[in-house]
Amino acid sequence: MSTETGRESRRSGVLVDAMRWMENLSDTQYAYLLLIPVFVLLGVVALYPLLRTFELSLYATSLDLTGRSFVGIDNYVQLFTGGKNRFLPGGTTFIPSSLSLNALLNSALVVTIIFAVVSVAFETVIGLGQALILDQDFSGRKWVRAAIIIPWAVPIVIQGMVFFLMFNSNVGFATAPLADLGLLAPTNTLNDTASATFIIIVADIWKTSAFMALLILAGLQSIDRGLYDVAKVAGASKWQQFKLITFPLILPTIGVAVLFRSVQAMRVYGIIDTVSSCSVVPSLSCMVVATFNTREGTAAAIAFVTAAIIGVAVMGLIAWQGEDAI
Amino acid sequence: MAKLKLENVTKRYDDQGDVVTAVDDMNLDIDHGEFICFVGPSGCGKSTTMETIAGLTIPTEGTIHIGDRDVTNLPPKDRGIAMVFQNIALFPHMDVYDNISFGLRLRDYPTEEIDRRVERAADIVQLEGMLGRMPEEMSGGQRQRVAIARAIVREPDVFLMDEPLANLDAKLKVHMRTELQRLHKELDTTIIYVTHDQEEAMTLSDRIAVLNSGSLQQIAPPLTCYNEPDNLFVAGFIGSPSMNFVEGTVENDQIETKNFSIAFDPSTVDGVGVGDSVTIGIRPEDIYPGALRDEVSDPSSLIDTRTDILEPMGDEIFAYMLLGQGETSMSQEQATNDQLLMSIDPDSDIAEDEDMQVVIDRSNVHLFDTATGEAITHSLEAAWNSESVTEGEAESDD
Amino acid sequence: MAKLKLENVTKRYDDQGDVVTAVDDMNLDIDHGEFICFVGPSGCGKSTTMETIAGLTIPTEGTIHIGDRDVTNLPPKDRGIAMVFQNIALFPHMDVYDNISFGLRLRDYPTEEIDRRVERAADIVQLEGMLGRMPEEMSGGQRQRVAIARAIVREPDVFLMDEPLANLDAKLKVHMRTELQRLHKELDTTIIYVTHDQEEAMTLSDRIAVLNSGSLQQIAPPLTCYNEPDNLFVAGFIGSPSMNFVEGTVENDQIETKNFSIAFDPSTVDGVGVGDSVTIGIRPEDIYPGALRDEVSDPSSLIDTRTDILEPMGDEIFAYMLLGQGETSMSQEQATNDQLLMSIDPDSDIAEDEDMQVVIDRSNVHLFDTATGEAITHSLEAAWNSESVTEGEAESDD
Amino acid sequence: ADLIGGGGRGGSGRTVTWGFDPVAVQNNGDAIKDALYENGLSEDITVEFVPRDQDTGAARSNYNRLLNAGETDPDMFLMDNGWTNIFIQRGQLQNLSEALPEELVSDVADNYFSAFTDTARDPGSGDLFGVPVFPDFPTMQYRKDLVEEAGYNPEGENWATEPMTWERWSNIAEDVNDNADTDYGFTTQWDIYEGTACCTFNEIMSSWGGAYFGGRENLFGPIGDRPVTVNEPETISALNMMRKFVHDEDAEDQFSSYGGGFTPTNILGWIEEASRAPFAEGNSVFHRNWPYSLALTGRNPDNTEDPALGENLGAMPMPYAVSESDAAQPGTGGTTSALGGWHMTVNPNINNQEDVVSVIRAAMEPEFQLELLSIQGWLPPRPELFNSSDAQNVDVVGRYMDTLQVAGNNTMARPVTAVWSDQSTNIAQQANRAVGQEASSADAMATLQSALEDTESQ
Amino acid sequence: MATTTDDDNSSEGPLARWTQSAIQNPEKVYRALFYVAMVFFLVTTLFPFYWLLVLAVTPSGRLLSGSFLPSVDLFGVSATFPLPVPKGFNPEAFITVFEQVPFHLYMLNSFALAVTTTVIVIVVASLAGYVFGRLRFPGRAFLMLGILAVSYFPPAAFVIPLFQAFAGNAPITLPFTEIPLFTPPRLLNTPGSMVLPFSALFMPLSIFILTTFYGQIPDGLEDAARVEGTTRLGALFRVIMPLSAPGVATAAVLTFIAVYNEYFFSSIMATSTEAARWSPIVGGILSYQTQYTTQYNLMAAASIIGVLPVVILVIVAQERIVSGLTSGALKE
Ligand SMILES: Nc1ncnc2c1ncn2[C@@H]1O[C@H](COP(=O)(O)OP(=O)(O)OP(=O)(O)O)[C@@H](O)[C@H]1O
Ligand SMILES: Nc1ncnc2c1ncn2[C@@H]1O[C@H](COP(=O)(O)OP(=O)(O)OP(=O)(O)O)[C@@H](O)[C@H]1O
Ligand SMILES: [Mg+2]
Ligand SMILES: [Mg+2]
Repeated sequence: MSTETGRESRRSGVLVDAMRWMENLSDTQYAYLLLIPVFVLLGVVALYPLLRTFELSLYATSLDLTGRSFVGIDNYVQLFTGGKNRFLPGGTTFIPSSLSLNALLNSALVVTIIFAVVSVAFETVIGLGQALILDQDFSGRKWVRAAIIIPWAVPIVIQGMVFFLMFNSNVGFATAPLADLGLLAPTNTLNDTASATFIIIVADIWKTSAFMALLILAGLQSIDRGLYDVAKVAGASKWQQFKLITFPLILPTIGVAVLFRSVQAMRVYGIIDTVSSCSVVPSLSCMVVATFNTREGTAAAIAFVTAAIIGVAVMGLIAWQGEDAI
Repeated sequence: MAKLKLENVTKRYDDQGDVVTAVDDMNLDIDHGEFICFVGPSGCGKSTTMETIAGLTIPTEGTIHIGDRDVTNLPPKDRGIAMVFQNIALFPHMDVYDNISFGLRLRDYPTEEIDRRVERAADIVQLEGMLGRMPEEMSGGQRQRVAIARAIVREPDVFLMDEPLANLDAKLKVHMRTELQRLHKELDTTIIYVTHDQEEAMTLSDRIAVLNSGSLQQIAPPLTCYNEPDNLFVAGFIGSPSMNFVEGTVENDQIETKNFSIAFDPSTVDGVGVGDSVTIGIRPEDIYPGALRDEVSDPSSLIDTRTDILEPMGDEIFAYMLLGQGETSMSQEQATNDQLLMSIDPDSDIAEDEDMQVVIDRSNVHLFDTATGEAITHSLEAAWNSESVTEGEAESDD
Repeated sequence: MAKLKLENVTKRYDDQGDVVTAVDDMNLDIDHGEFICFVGPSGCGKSTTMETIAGLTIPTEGTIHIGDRDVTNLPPKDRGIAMVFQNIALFPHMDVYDNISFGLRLRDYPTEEIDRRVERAADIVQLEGMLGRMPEEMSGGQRQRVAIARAIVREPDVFLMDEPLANLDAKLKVHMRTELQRLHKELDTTIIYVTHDQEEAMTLSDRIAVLNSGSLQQIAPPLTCYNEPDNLFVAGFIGSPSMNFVEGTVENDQIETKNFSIAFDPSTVDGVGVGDSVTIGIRPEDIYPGALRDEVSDPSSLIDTRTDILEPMGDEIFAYMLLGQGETSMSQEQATNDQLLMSIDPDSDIAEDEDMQVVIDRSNVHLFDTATGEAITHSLEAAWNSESVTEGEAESDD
Repeated sequence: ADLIGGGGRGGSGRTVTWGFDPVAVQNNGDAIKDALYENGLSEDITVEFVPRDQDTGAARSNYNRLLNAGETDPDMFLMDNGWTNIFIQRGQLQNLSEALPEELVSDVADNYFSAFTDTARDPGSGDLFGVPVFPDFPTMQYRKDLVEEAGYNPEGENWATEPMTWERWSNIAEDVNDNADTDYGFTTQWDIYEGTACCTFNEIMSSWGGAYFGGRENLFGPIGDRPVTVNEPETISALNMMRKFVHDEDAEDQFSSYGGGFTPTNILGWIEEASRAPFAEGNSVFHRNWPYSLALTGRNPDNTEDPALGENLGAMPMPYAVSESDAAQPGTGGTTSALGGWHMTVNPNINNQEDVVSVIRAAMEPEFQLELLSIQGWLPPRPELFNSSDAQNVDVVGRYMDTLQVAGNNTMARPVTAVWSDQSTNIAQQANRAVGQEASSADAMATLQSALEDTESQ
Repeated sequence: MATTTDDDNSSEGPLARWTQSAIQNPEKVYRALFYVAMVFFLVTTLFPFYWLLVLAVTPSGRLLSGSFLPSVDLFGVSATFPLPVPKGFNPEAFITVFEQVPFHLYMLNSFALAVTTTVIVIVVASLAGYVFGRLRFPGRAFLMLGILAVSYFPPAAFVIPLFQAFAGNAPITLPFTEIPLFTPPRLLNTPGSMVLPFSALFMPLSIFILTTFYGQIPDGLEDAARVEGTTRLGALFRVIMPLSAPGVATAAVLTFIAVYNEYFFSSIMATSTEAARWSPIVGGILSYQTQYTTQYNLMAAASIIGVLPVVILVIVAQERIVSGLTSGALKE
């Protein structure tokens, strides 16, 4: 009625005009309008530096580190042909030099992929389990949730310290029992690629399962409980309810979680540096860090190749999960 | 085998100290193969009762038997029921086919069998071409039909249907009703059905259960509820437009109301004496224009009224008649004593705001105890008359 | 000022190449203060039309005017409308008070004003004590009433109500209807109302808009739609139980059908000639037992039938009559030519499975062109007869 | 204090900012400043310490970024001798040969540990880019009480200043360990990290007459024009000796006269503190570590909650295998201490140079350097100061000045060049693999040889 | 447990009885499984934390020597106790932490940075989440992939150019050219130099989370809000966001904690690890290292101190947000 319109006009005219203008945009225009803040922010803080870094990757640092020269994509070519391996820490190669176990574990690419696949797989399963538990109603749930979140709140340095000391040769108590099970090398554990990778994966699972759990829990909490009534009456057992209702409905959330965990996992660096070292577990990010101070061009090239590899992995993931993941 | 028995079922919700009794000491005995309709005002506990039967809500007190099993604590899946939910609740991530076949797939039916049944169900609810649609792409009525189809493919022992036709148009409703009746016969199942549509309740059910504020008011065949309501609530609730109520006092040979009196011999009926406060109930179709007095089987004396508003409905006209000094008002409740609603033939020669005499069919006048609301008699002629229905229930003797 | 005008409004959904035309070239002209009911089968585009008026859906083609403004591209909030959604759509995170007051709070009304309006609305929908409840703690009908209250507190220019009473019991429905009418008068608003309840449409609306498959079939006052349906669809859709249709051929002095014939002079009506295929439409209440022939104003000759199923409804009985070799079947559609549905007085002396003669009131027999479905005449007596309604629309001339 | 607007300050406020060791700032920042003023710094100049990252690698990255970005803050840096060279090579530091008055430049040239000072010079021109603040030399530390109990006479044999051979040392270690209640005869650091490449391995290899790049004169280049000399018998012997110590393994029968098996495999994962812990607990006879370990372990156990040995702690120069004259690579052999330590360098982007020079001048005062030794435990960069009574009187570390001086005179710097960081991880890894018996010493060194050749040829 | 079913009557042990009742009432089995799983997860997640506590109270000098598994004398047989226990008890570590460095200031820094970033991220990501989750428009998938791509890059790839830009010493030049554009303001050592990159780098995750959640809110509710008089943007903040509270809260918590502990960027953008230069909590924790020694006990104590309040805060806040806003299931 008239009262409504009267009230409207009391507000500042400019604001109303702006609002009206916004409301009248088509979906597409409106979408792009709302995306402006994101793109400004990402443009300034991400796109610009990335372009610069990309520029850097087209230059080679001279022998004495004083100057640089334009080499085009040579840095990239050398990375794949092995020409850059000599700058990588501790005999690491970028792509495996052969298919022997040793050569594979020496390859930054392979180690990164192994780490990502194994840790993300475990984290997803464990995170899902934790989320399912937290989704139940029980007294003290708040505290159990706190307990499960805690690892995520632990800084990587501390996470590294915790596991480093657990497997440290002076005081570590965890090496012996695990070595007895054949999971770890009994001596020089943290400098043994296989063992160190195992420990780092465990450490990563410990910390980031909470990430998965939190996200999946949020997905679980958004499900319409009424659907479970329908399913129950239709005769679904607990497992079938999970399989047919819960799982498909949290799949988008799991998809996001897996996507981002995979991306994060493929950039693993901190935990390696704190528990073991980049020459033992040579992840791609390690290679970037190892070369950044002296060989910026190479480092930049590795960074871009890493991003490209992650991009390929993500595409694979998306294709595997189905288009609607995006 | 699929008898259903509710004993003393009570459900209370404790809403931050504020206790809501949704179902209050409900006792029901439903035979195998019966078609029962739950009716009652909004919020009276129909859905909650259904939920306790389905096992979705555990009653605060009482037990539930299906067949010979005590299912009170059994999970829904082991009760052999299918349910249509009031809120429809389609699975948003499944298309129509998957929604409908959900229960069958759970039970690992062979694909052809599933296909067959889904097709048949889609046919029944007239959704043939839409099996591939997602719920969000459908209209309200279409969604509701999917929900119905999802229940009927299951062919369970007991069907629970919570207002399954609320969003359908009249025509489709009639169609669906017929189909439900056919299914009922074919599958020989017990059906419990919530509806607020009187016609639906009347045509479909073997017995109607009338609920109010969580407690059962009457459970009886439709016409018994219509013709011999146990109490004021049922009388007022069943029938649309609803029964006219006029308060009166029993005298020696008549009942005296504010605006008219009606002959009655209290000695013909138990439990009522001279001086009692009673409420007279008269259905709109039992009031006739004075001109038709001869056609009425047991006519009352002529009553002076004035036509107020006329509502032509197509196949009949609702005429609001003012008694005495009654004021114009279309609302039924405000006018208990000063207004009578009459339903007459559309061809009748009647106009608004005219004086008119009416006559009441005494054989269909109901009498209720005003204080308790209990029915006293359903015919002023004598206590034995309860026309056209055979299984008349014993009158309550209060 | 709150006139509403839809011009050539079309809405198509493109569902993966599969185009669904939900609204098809709709033209509507609604006056300020009119109460319009949309009726039509499930999925015919009622909700979609409402959504285009509300601004929730931008029509694929066409324009919409409210008052003098072209609002086709205006956002909903600037259209001065309030809407009750078919799917209720309460905000699950707000209690009843917050749900109802949402629109007012958005407009920064003073608290007392909000309180006053919310209380009044809660009163109207009979939810007084429940303002603190959350939606999930309410029954289906209660939720629907909250949705109504949320719309009425706004006191907008145009009300859009999509099956607002679907989940309410008969009594409450009647109450709500009265309140809506009062509101309509009081606020002097335009109301567009979707319902599948004929009674509702009949009693409430100034005009009824009948939709089918996205296109407008007829928009006219209720009784016009009932008595003078423009086409077969409207005739069959309006009225419950619905009109009987019998196919026939025009002859010199009668219309010949499979099982009976009925006297008719084709020269009295334009656009029909001997040999034409026509469909006869007879409403159930226009068929009478042969015994009552004398009371019928323009009776046909007696027709031999056999009672099939009787459905006692309390205030009337639906009798399914078999014609010729017709087989028992309760479904209406299967039996177009072999069955007649008749509605008779509940006191009538009638039993199932008996031979019986019936008579038809010729003055109320409708004639349609079988091929196009267009109405030819609404009375076999003569083209001028259209009883009890004044503003008869011009017949469509084929 | 305005800590944020560092860039705008640029000398006008007569403030000199100095990127400094965070722990020193935390514990003794004010005392160090006072010492500067006491040593002639004008009160007009405010010195402000900017604590850097504790981790030397992180500090290096940080300074690298700052200087790359043309930052003017801080004015001076404390730079690890392990990477000062790289900044010099990149031209990111002020040339002090030009910026400092002549007398200061020649003071450094004449009176400082020259091997240490070399790490602050441009290897090509010899120009000075940093003034040494404090050097760090390891010593062989030991349980004097146990050794004496076992019948040895450290005092009499002058262990503190007379280096012994690895052969004799290893027999002592095995002997004492066997007869005492200790788990280990020797603890050191052999993890895969910079410390193994720059220091522990470098030392031992050098004491066998080996070198990474053909001797002392090639330490700082020229890259590519110097031989890679790790796949040489002296280097392999050094590793085999470690294997003897750790595993009591003597595949080539070279070490039959050596003691062995007294070193835990734990050293493969140990860095400084991890290796010091058992020693400080009294659980090892010998221990190789930096002076800080002397300061901590030599504390009187009664005065500290932490384990300490007090007067029972002895120190000696690192043992050797071949003498200087027998060394295969020029400039190696004999007792060898790896070289750590920090220089002060100057930001080239500043315009308050005079003030900075004043600070450097004060910081070069011997008194100041002795003060640093006393309050912070940092060794003076001038050998002569080791003999001063001031130095000898410093609590705990003062007791070991003579040993430290010997070590200081026999240092071997790491070969820092532009490619050193690529090389050091390879070196540490192969050294670790060899001692961990994952590969034979010869194989490990052959691998290392080609890896180093790869990095050299670019 | 399914093995010992019905061996007749009477002599049933408690297990058999339990089994019996479990068969009748499978809920019991689920409940039992549930508790087993819960305990398992609790133990595995909390054990390292317990270990942290052990480290914190062990005196620093004893940290690296001797085993944390004490020998226990069990009736003459000596065995190794399977759980690590502190070697000594030195709770003062929790005080020393504050004496050595102003740890609380680092915490405050982290807190301020995290709050600012989280607010920025949630607001901006909400807009994007709304767009991607609820609108269909050309270029949608491409833009989403583009945003996601930001997170593919190792953080090091951003650092050098950002650092130079934030130093504000030289004009920004157009990439691949020398053309100067403008000289940015100096942001080093200010919160801006950290909040900006944090916001950009943590943004993609939040956008994706919010996209998923916002996309699931039924259209009907947004429609209802719009008819009631909100703008599209108003509907986002008044209806969609509150209804997605679990998702929003989770995105906020994940961002908050990630920023709270962020080290890489903050250590770079703060040119020194002083609290006064906005160094975060990790900077404080690392201050307990010296060149050769690491005071693990202090680091452990500091991280317990740093972590616990946040976790509790987050838990309490999240519980409140989630339960306060979505006590109803999401339906139309
Ligand atoms: N998003 C959509 N995508 C595809 N088709 C749609 C979509 N929404 C509605 N439709 C179709 O449009 C037609 C009209 O829908 P609408 O909701 O307007 O029907 P209605 O008249 O309101 O029906 P009901 O009485 O069942 O609510 C239906 O056939 C429906 O299936
Ligand atoms: N979770 C709950 N918490 C509190 N009260 C509830 C809850 N669920 C239902 N109620 C109340 O219980 C009563 C019965 O609800 P029920 O849903 O059974 O009604 P109904 O008969 O199905 O009504 P309708 O015809 O409106 O659907 C109502 O008053 C309702 O408000
Ligand atoms: Mg209900
Ligand atoms: Mg609809």
